[in-house]
Amino acid sequence: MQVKETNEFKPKIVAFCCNWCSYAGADLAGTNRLQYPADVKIIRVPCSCRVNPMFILRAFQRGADGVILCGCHPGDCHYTTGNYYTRRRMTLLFSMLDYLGIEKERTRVEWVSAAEGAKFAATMNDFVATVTKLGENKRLEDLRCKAK
Amino acid sequence: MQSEMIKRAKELLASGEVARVVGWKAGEFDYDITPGVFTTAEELDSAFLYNDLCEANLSKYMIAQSRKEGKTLVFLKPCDTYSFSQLLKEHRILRENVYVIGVPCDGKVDVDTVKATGLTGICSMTSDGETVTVKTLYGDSTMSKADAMSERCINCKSKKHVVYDELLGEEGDVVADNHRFDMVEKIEAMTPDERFEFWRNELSRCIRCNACRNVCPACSCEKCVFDNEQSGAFNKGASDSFEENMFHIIRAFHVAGRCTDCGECSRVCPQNIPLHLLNRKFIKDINELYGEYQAGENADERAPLNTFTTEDVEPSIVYERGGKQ
Amino acid sequence: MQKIGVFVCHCGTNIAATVDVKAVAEALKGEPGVVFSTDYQYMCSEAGQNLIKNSIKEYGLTGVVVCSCSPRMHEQTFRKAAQSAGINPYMVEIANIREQCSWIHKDIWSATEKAIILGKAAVAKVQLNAPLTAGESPVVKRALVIGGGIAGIQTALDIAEAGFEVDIVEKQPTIGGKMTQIDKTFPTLDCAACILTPKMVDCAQNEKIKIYSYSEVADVKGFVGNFTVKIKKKARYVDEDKCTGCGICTEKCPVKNVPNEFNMGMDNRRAIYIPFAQAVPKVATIDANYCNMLKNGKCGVCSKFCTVGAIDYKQQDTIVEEKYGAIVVATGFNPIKLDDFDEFAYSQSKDVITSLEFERLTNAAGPTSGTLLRPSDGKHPHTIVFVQCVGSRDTSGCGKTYCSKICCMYTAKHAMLTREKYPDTDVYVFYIDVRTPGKNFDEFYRRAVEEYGVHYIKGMVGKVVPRSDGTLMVQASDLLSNEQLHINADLVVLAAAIEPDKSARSLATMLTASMDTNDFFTEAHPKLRPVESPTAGIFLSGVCQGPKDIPETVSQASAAAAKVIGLLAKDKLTCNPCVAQANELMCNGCSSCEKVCPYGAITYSDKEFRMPDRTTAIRRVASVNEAVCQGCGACTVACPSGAMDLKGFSNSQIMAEVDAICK
Amino acid sequence: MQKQDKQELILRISGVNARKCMRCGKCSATCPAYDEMEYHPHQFVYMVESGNIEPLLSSDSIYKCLTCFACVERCPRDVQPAKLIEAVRLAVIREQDKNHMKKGDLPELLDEDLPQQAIVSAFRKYTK
Repeated sequence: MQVKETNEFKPKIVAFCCNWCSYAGADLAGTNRLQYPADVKIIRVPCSCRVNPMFILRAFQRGADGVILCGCHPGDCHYTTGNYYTRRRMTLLFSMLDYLGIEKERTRVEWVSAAEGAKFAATMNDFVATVTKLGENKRLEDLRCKAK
Repeated sequence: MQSEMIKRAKELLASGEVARVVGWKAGEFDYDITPGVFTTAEELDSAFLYNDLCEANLSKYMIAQSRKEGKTLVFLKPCDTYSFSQLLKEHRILRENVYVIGVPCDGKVDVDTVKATGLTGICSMTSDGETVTVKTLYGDSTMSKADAMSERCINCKSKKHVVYDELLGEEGDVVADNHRFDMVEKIEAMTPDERFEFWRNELSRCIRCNACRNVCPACSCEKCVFDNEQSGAFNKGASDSFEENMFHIIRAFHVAGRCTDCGECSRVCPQNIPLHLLNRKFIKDINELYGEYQAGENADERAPLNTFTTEDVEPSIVYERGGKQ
Repeated sequence: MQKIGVFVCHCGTNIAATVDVKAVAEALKGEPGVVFSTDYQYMCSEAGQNLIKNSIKEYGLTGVVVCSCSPRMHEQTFRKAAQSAGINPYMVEIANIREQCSWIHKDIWSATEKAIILGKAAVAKVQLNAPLTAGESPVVKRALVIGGGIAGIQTALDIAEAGFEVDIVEKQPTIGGKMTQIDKTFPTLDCAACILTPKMVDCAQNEKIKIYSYSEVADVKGFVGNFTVKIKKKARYVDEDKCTGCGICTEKCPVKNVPNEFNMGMDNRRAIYIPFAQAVPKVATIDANYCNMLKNGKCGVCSKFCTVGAIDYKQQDTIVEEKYGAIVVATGFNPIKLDDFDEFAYSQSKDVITSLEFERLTNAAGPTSGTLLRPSDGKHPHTIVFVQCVGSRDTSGCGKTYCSKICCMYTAKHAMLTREKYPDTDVYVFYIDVRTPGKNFDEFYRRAVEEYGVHYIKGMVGKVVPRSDGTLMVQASDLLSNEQLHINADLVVLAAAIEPDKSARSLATMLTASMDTNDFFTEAHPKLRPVESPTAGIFLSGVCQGPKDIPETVSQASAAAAKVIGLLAKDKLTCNPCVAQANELMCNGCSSCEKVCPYGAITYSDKEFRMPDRTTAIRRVASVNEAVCQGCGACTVACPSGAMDLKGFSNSQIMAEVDAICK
Repeated sequence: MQKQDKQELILRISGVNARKCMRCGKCSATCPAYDEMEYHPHQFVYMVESGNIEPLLSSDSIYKCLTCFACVERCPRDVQPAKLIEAVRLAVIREQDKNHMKKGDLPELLDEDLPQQAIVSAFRKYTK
């Protein structure tokens, strides 16, 4: 396959999506052919509360420029309470990253229901734009993992 | 106080009520006081110490000691009882095997604080409760005790014991108006670049000696994720800036809502990294976002990360607040 | 090392048009563990599945990656195929290169690159997959139907017919729902009560059906096959078993000014009341908001007259706990409030009414005994204007964005019946579109126009102004003749949009069933699983899922019943094997996991362990009840030592995916 | 200017998406100036949408609109016909390259019986 040479910065975005709402929302965005950049790669998890802060740090270590977590709207969790824990955990984690001087805009939590395909696409477009503006992740990088 | 403690310890040993005593004894240097286990009256007489230099939090030792044959007597300062109580809440200590004697504390003298005043070649330190006398190779000097205390004691959060079987000395109160979050606020007020610079400067000194982890009462996992090759976070020594950050972020996150702010992590750090400022950030956020919470204070209250309310703030609050841009 | 086969689907041109599928198959050949990689037109077809099965046998594959549509579509299909070829179904992973790749990207190069990365992530995950065996859980052979309207009634009757116990929970004092208020039904014009009340009686008499009237669902716990539901029976201050429904109490009750909700508040009832003559159960209920005895302890008339001693002023709300295998939601609808539509003067004039109020005005059991009279002065109206789409298809924020579906037909019915009974009336219907898909529906509408002379006018009413002479000035536009009309009407009937019952939102939260932005319950699949909620064991019946007329509601009710019967016919259900698992060697016994588990699936026990120094120690360790665990993973993050992990979505599997994506 | 350009100009000035119109006619039904108009609000929307702009530009209808915004208020699809009419008016004025009203014209127009709002509205309308 021909490799296209581009100089523009293409961010690497990892999106953790809960199986019941947000992953279905992402599928709906697909069904409705709503475009968002190919930089976003989705990892399916049963619930947003499955996402360990270690996964997020790992993503940054391995070269991600932004990590977004999508779950059911609070109150609508398939497992009743999972996203409430997510909300607390991620609030504290993001606050800590910010405290360490790491750009807080690189991490985000968004609630996307199975019916919100349009919101999913809009969220991803916005997040990619934000991260692209920030540029490459330098503050939480592991140089050994950078393919150069 | 020291003689009173030795007397009670001897009585309890003699009556067979306890099989051993956990307290403090002199380490390599006489200002370097270390935890010790005593099983006889003679050992107590010859080595047991309690003075203004006994900084160590003994609660964590009870995880192992409480599983031994017979009861263990432990002396706990007010702030240590918070750690002890938190460990009880997490079922880590078998309460029935521990006899807790609460001892008073009006702040401990810290050798690193003394060194920071410029003194070098320190041979010994003594305190009479008011004044600290420091003998150095270059002569003696004195300073007020307040100047020799570490930040955690100056901003003491409580002089009240939350758990004990008996108390020696007078019971104190929770110190409501302490200033322990001042430094956190100062860092929060920095620009992201300054904060990054600040923490890089601190964390880049980490040599991953694991002293913070080993001393921390909340870090009592049977197997730490950083020692577990299967965990995905396995890492024996940081080989670059990421791993330095990773270890301390994850450690702080794992103890968030469980850390009682005893400050042992910063005390033992050979590189003098202010690790307690990471824990205090979580404590401050928890207090501000989810209501005042002091780990270890209340046995029935749920840890803030193990509970929620439907009206909790959204993570986006992080974007809305914070210091200068 | 696994031996992994990669199968890249073209999905016709759905994938192949934007993703170079051959390049994807080729690129994945080089991944560790991949021993076979190919592409095919339709992987989900029989031929495609055979390709997978044959390759498993031929290459001795231990793991399979299918790059295709969403796992929500065909994960089961490919798992079954793998299983029939002799490997564990959980050794299959799907890379979603359709919904999350080919359909959203236009550029072939970047779509292909992304598809390769998604494929690599799936390969990396399969490397770490382990065979999983599903446990089993028993099925409670009893169903709960929430809502006792025509949808709930039909569902309950069908389930009972199949021999299963079924309970109906209805918040009103009687079952029957909105259909009891309707006079006649389109397009056949048979009387609603005549076809509904026998079904209500059937429910009451069926020994498999238990009706909890004047009750609400207070709490739902558990999972498919094994729900525990708390039902709150609201105090009706009448002993249901003793009350004979004779009605003497309602005749004697001195409080006569309670707005009668059955007649849309157009007449009054007493404080103790039976909603209507054919109510089921036919039992009186005291309205605590109006009863003098309950409010200030002065009265007790009903108790004096009751011959069977059924009145009990001390009755309290009670909570009943029941176990169910399946739950059907049939919570129905209400017309929207018209507060945001001042232009139609609904709140200013009594003679501007909703269609449901019109139903009561024409019903023999209604406030006017079926004679069409103006609510304001009781006179016969000579000019009636019907306005369609009031609050429907409204994106301005005042109403609902959807089409309420039933209004075109009932308005045609109202117009036709009015002209038939009162040929001297002029009837105008203002419409935007007349939507009549349905058997004999368009014929019905055309009859209203052609045989009954109803004036259908394409256009909308702009405003209704009450005038001093008691008439209503209706200003509207006729788009076909291109003129603005001013009609003096005696009665204006608004076809208000319908919305899901307000109770549905909190119920959805209890059931963990998802809803759309309009508060309609979402179905598991819009075409293929229209009567199931995505939450296993929860089924949907009637308007709670979307606007429907009666025939559609009844069809869906029976369909939901069929699904419930299929579930209850099973003795055991296969559990999800992707559950949490505690590594006892690493467990601290700290109870963090237990505290965050929404199912109470985690318990602790003291166990003896051999320590490295050959001593033994007793430690408190967690264990997971696999039948109860639903696999959310909340515990895995609460656990600081990483002792708690989730099968099928393990820490190492997710991190392998992260690594593959970020590489 | 090409026909299509005019359409785009009007849509751009007004910020209206004419395609949202579902042809219910509620705008015309609610319009107080309906009888004065050659082209009624719903026709405006349809004509702009279909690019049939010329007749609008030369019609008196655009000056009959009172800018009372009843149509905007009532429209169930949030199409905002009044803004379209305003935009057509603007297009005419831009084409003529002159204002219908100047500041200096105002004093002699002041009249005790005339509500100030009307003058302000007219001034706003005819000076753009």
